[in-house]
Amino acid sequence: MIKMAVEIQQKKIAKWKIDEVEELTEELKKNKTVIIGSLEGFPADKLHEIRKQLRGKAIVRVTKNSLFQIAAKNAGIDVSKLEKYLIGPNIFILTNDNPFTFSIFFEKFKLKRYAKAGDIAEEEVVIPAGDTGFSAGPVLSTFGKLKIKTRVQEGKIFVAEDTVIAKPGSKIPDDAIPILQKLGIMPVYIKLGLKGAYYEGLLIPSNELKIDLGQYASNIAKAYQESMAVAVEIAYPVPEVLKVTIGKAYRNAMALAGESGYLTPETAENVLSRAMAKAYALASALEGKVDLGINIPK
Amino acid sequence: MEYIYASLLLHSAKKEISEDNLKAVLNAAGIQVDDVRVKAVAAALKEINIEEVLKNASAMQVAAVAAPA
Amino acid sequence: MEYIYASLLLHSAKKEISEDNLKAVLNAAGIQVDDVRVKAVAAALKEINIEEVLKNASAMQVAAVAAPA
Amino acid sequence: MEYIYASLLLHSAKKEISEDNLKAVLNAAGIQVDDVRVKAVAAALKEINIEEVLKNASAMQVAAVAAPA
Amino acid sequence: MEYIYASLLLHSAKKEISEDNLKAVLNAAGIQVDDVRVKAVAAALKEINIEEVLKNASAMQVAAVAAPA
Amino acid sequence: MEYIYASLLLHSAKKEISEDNLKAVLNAAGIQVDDVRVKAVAAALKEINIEEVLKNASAMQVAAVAAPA
Amino acid sequence: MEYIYASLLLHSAKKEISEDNLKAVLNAAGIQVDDVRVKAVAAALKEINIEEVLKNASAMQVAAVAAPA
Repeated sequence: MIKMAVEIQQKKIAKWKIDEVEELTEELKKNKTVIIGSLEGFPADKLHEIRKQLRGKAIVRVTKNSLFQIAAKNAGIDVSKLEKYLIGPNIFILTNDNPFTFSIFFEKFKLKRYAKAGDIAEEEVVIPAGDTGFSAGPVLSTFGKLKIKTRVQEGKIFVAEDTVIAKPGSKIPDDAIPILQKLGIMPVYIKLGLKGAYYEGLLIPSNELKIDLGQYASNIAKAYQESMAVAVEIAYPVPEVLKVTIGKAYRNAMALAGESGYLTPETAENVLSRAMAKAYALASALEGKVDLGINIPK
Repeated sequence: MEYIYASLLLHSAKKEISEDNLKAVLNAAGIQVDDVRVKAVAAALKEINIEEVLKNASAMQVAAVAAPA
Repeated sequence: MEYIYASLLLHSAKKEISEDNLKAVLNAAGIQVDDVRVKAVAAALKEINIEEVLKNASAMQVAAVAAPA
Repeated sequence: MEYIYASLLLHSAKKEISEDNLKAVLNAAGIQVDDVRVKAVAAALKEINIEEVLKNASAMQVAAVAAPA
Repeated sequence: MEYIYASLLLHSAKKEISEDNLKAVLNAAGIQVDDVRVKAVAAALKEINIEEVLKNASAMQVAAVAAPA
Repeated sequence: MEYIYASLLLHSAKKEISEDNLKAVLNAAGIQVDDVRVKAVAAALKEINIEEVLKNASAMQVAAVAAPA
Repeated sequence: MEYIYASLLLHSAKKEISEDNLKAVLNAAGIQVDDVRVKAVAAALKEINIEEVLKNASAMQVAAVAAPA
């Protein structure tokens, strides 16, 4: 049916579009996972970096949403689930691998670019001490506005000391943009924002696609510590556990000796210090009321 | 620690830490199960309040993590 | 934490923390497995050096216990 | 601290911390008793919930242990 | 500490900490039993709530661990 | 904790923590001994320097009490 | 703890912590004296340098009291 329709409209539709849809349809049939990322604000000249990094792992396609939609339909994908993502410039990543492997990859995949007006600093932006390459002139007043200490040496502007011009979360001053460019400082990260993934009929939205590796690591640590705590409690007979259990048993014994006033050379310090703790507590309670003729340590 | 991990898996799934359940989990992980050990762990865990122990362990952990080394 | 305990169980049994192995263990524990979650866990743990995390967790615990000063 | 030890002795023996009892104990330990002090101690302790103070001493020890360096 | 360990052993086995039981345990460990000490321990422990003491000791431990370095 | 208290009892009596000695002590405390567990505990303790562990535990306690300021 | 408070009382009064002195103090407090316990306490204290122990205990205590609990 679709093929017929395409043939009928052949005069209107460019051949490359038909080829592209056909190719994409085949690729979609061969791959279980489609990840859709937004190219909004993503510099076109950095796309090749993504292609390079994913070579052999996934197929990277930048195409019109309308063409993708047709190809997806042809490939038997439930497009209604994806429609909300098919707006604006998109990149489509096709793979048979675990979609989360790619969301982790893109979380780590960071490129840098020059600052543009209105950019917010993600980390401290520093103008380093030294030669700026600028000739002394009107630009000096820009340095002044940014509160960067300078001196002029052999007609060139030198920065006196490393100067932070934007803290994380604050706007990078517009005045600083040409200076940063001249110094070759790219303070802004480019990240590919993932909109969602489609995997065998399941839709994984971006918030679920995002993996917090730190959280996983800390959950593993927590699970391990919980396991140790339980193991110690039941004296699970492996050395690493029994070490802790023995310490606990010993402290239990000392506490018992101390509270019962069971005096032996071994327990004397513990027993007497507990008794003294109580005596001092009582003496403290009497302080200011009775002159005991003693000094209560403070 | 496999037996402990298996026990806590069952605990967090709100399943009984019985010998049979432990064996099923350990087998699924491809572990050659030692009957006596399963018995011992199941019996020992019956005597403690796991929830309590986990609460203490977690209090400990938060503090430790928060400690500025 | 079920998925984490299941992962530690597989790790300590020296089995791969793959989707299939996770599913087998979780199923054996009577847990209704969430396909997407299993995928997420398997992908995330591939990126984590579990042995290292356990070593640190253990050091931290020892330090915490030993270190009240 | 003699007066305090004597008071704690009476308290732990569940005896009244009266002037007479304090004097008897202190005398038995061969201590020259200061009448005014005995009076003052006995009077002051009447106003204090000793059990509470001692419990706090234990709590204090726990707190001390828990106090960040 | 032998007498205390023996007492805790009896306590955790839910047996009475009587002179006879203490003697039996200490003898089994090959310890020459000192009657005076056995009597003293048994008498001293009768006066305290062991469960309470152990609970506090464990709370203190958690607190100690929780104290950031 | 019975097996551990029994082990510490043997240790403080300077007796070997062997399966037989553990059994004797546990039996004397009226505890039904689990052969496999005794074996496991004895084996695990062979790998531990108990003296060292006790020294640390004791140092920790002093440190804990002394530490706050 | 009566026996301990009585001992500390005698010590702070610079009297010998002998069985007789302990008995006298405990009797004065109206306490039914247990000969065996008196013997045990007096014997234990003979074996230790009480001045030294109290100094350590006190240092510990000072630290604890000084703690910003």
